[in-house]
Amino acid sequence: MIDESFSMGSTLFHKRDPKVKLIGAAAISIVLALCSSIVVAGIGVIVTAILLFLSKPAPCLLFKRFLQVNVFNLFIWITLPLTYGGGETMQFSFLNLSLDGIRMAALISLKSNGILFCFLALLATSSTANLGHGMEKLGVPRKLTFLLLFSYRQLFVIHREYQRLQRAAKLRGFTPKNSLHTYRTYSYLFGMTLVRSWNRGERVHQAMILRGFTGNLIPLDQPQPGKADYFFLFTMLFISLLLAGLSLMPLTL
Amino acid sequence: MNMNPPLLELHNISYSYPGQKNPLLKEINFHVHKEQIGIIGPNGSGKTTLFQIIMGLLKADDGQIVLQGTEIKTEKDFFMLRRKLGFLFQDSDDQLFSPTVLEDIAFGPLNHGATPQEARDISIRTLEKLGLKGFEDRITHRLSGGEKKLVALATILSMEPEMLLLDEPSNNLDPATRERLIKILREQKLAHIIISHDLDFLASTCNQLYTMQDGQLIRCEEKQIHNHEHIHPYGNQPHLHGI
Amino acid sequence: MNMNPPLLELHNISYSYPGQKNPLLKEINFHVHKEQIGIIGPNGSGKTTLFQIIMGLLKADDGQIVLQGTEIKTEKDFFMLRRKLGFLFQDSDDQLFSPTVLEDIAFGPLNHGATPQEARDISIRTLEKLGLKGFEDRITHRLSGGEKKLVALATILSMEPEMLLLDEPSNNLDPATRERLIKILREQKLAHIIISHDLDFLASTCNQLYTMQDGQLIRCEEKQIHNHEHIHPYGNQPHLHGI
Amino acid sequence: MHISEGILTAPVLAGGTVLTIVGTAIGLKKLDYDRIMTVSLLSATFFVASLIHVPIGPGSVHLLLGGLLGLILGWGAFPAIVVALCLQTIFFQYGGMVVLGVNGCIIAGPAVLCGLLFKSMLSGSKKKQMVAGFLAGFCSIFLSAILMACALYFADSGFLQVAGIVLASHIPIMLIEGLITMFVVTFLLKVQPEILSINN
Ligand SMILES: Nc1ncnc2c1ncn2[C@@H]1O[C@H](COP(=O)(O)OP(=O)(O)OP(=O)(O)O)[C@@H](O)[C@H]1O
Ligand SMILES: Nc1ncnc2c1ncn2[C@@H]1O[C@H](COP(=O)(O)OP(=O)(O)OP(=O)(O)O)[C@@H](O)[C@H]1O
Ligand SMILES: [Mg+2]
Ligand SMILES: [Mg+2]
Repeated sequence: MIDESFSMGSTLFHKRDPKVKLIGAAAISIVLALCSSIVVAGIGVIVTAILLFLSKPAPCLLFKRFLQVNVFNLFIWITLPLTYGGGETMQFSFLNLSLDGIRMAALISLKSNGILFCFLALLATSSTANLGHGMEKLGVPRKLTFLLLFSYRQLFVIHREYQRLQRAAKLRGFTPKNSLHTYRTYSYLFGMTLVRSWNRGERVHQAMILRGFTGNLIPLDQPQPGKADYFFLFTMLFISLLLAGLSLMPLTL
Repeated sequence: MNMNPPLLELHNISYSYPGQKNPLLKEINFHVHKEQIGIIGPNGSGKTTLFQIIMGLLKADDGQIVLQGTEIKTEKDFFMLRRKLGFLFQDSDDQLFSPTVLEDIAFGPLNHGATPQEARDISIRTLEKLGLKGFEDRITHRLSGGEKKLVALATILSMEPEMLLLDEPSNNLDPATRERLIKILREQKLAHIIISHDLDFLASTCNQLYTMQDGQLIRCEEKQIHNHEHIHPYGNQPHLHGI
Repeated sequence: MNMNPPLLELHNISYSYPGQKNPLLKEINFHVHKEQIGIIGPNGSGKTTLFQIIMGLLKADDGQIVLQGTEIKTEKDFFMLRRKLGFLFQDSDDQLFSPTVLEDIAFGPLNHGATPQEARDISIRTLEKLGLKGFEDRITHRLSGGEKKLVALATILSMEPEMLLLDEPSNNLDPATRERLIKILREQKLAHIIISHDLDFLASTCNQLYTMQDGQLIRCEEKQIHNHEHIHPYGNQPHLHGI
Repeated sequence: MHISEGILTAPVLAGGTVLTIVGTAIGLKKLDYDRIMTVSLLSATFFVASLIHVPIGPGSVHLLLGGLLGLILGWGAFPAIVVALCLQTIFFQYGGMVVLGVNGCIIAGPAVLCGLLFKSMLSGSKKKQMVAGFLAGFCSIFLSAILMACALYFADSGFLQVAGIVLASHIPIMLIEGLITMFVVTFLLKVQPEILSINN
């Protein structure tokens, strides 16, 4: 369920420094998120799809992520043409479709897919551990990045504990329905998970104290970006500037 | 189908975890009528995995599970099977999730259609049977390790199973609770399969022994008595023998 | 104070958890020079509690802890003590909290004033010593149970302790990792105290044995060899003896 | 509950980001290092909640339990939730980097508010405790849904009806979250009240 399979690989994307990738991903996704032209968003999707292709993702996983985002887009396509307020409309048999709504739905679909591709190519190719350290180097407060890294570490332990409790309920004939009993059972399962993670928190804190922790988290040095990383950064920034430039042009769509 | 089919049969059960090269379980064949069976075997040999397959928590790559002459295939079949076979986990903390003992024990009967009053009665009766009278309103999370194990057993017995699968039940029990558990299992007279590293425990609770080795379950023909030497690092203290 | 005080002395340590009637630990006296000590005792007898008191995670109701002739009282004293005594938890998931192995091992040295470069060097050296070369960038939660235990040991050894306190280190280890751990502990030649139910493990790693019983730590005078009979329910299969 | 990337406009994105930065900063300030492990574990637990699907009508929804986190952590819930959202973005590409700010204040804002509002009721009678639990769960989703609808509407007034749909579709979720938070709170009060910093 929780996996990081995209991060295992050895393409040039996997080898890049996480800091460089974070900046690149931020730049490209901000430009894409803010652009209001279908043409620019379309070009953005093509460019990010190329990046994604170069990072060689596993096809079936890729498809799963793609589906997740586009189920939401489907909702947009169903609602916006019917509900979008104002502007011209188009009669389609008995339906009154808003042209602006259709345009908006198309724009959102392109943007969200472009950003997904960029994320998969740039961020999902690093492990969470590396991204956390990258963020810290980029000025995110240390307390926050440690929070991120520690909870990342514990996530799996807690999820496993929850699954074991859930299994116990299943063995005793628990079948989820729409009933108070069901909601109470989920609450108990989650409540017990919470109690166990609380107590584990105490034990792990003791482990930190035993290793001399006195309230000051000292990070290890992280590897410095190399020439290839700077070149990569330059390329990503160039792409985002190009897209930004295009979206400033007076385009009709 | 004959008049008196075995309680549980396994036919050619094979299993490997995703990514494993060699199968962990290789065409296991096995049946239980009303025996009390013990399984020993090295760590990681797949004993727990076998239990999980029987209970339908993992799906065998190959083979059939037959309960009282009926093949168990669908999730609905397993729902019935889980009522008839009670599985005691190695770690009781994974098995107890309700705030109070009574709620935890009543959980199974309620899911199988008992009314709240019936469930309460069954639970109290089960507690009494295990010598845990008065435990109803104790907070499960705060029980001692041995008490947790007995309550976990109660949550299973309250479903009135026809067979028990016990995964290392004597682990981490103090000697008194261990003796109590042996007594309970003997009185219960249910068919059971016990995984344990504790041979003495198995000898007192089982009448058949299997070893799990190289993916196979091998019957040990008969009990043998033999002699050998020990180094006893604490010979001058009262002590229990592993065997 | 004499020329060569014991590494660790306990004087009249007593302890009870809040709300307990009888004290769990009753005036425990104990000292270690450079011995390798094993402690056995029933569940709930207070073995883990004793370790927590030594490490200053719990505060004894009464008594003194003396490290190399100096009484340990303040939190600052305990900070020093924690550097010299390494405590290996029963559950490695409680002990490994950093995302990668290297960070986890470097955590202790960094807190004790090593520069990032020094910490990195010590960590890599420690990993090599434990035969875990190349594990630096592994993600801790993806390690197997045995690997986690060895890495947890590495996080402690990287602090260059003078004594180890190990709480049931051989629990849930597969036989290969267990052997490896025995070998490591023997090579280490550090003073250590090991809590275990696994007598065979204690026999191979310790030269003194204590039992914890009724709140007391009792020395078992010497190793004894004696003979007795067994029921061997699986005598026809290759088998290991508990002892 | 989150808004996907690509829908909102610059002012809304910027506004949300600023609010989230402020909220996180306050939360971090109030969080000392001794509690960082506990908060990390709760943040991870909150993430795990989002993997739990509870049946409702013919379908299912995943839990959020922001109100509960608010009750337990107060302001500390803000960074905890932001971290959990961050992990969701990294693992599942839900939401995204640019909308993280907006999503953060949509979920964490109401969670902290409800936590602070209803906390005092927890030391009351049993009935009061249950009501506090229900309200914390119910109101945090209610406020989150309203914030979400507002964000959509401010981004583009053409989204008015979509915002309405979003709001309406959250009504059953509010009820479920209310019930579950209520049950979890009674569970915690019985089993380990110090988690809610209540000593009995
Ligand atoms: N979810 C899993 N995914 C992959 N491998 C697993 C999984 N669970 C267990 N294994 C592996 O399968 C093997 C058998 O595990 P199992 O728990 O069945 O052994 P066991 O005989 O019960 O051992 P023990 O005596 O230690 O309880 C082990 O090597 C274990 O590492
Ligand atoms: N935080 C606590 N509050 C109250 N009682 C506790 C607490 N921790 C442990 N105990 C109780 O103190 C007793 C001793 O516990 P301890 O963990 O020291 O035993 P142990 O000898 O290590 O046992 P085991 O072999 O099972 O690990 C047990 O009865 C336990 O229930
Ligand atoms: Mg097992
Ligand atoms: Mg212990």
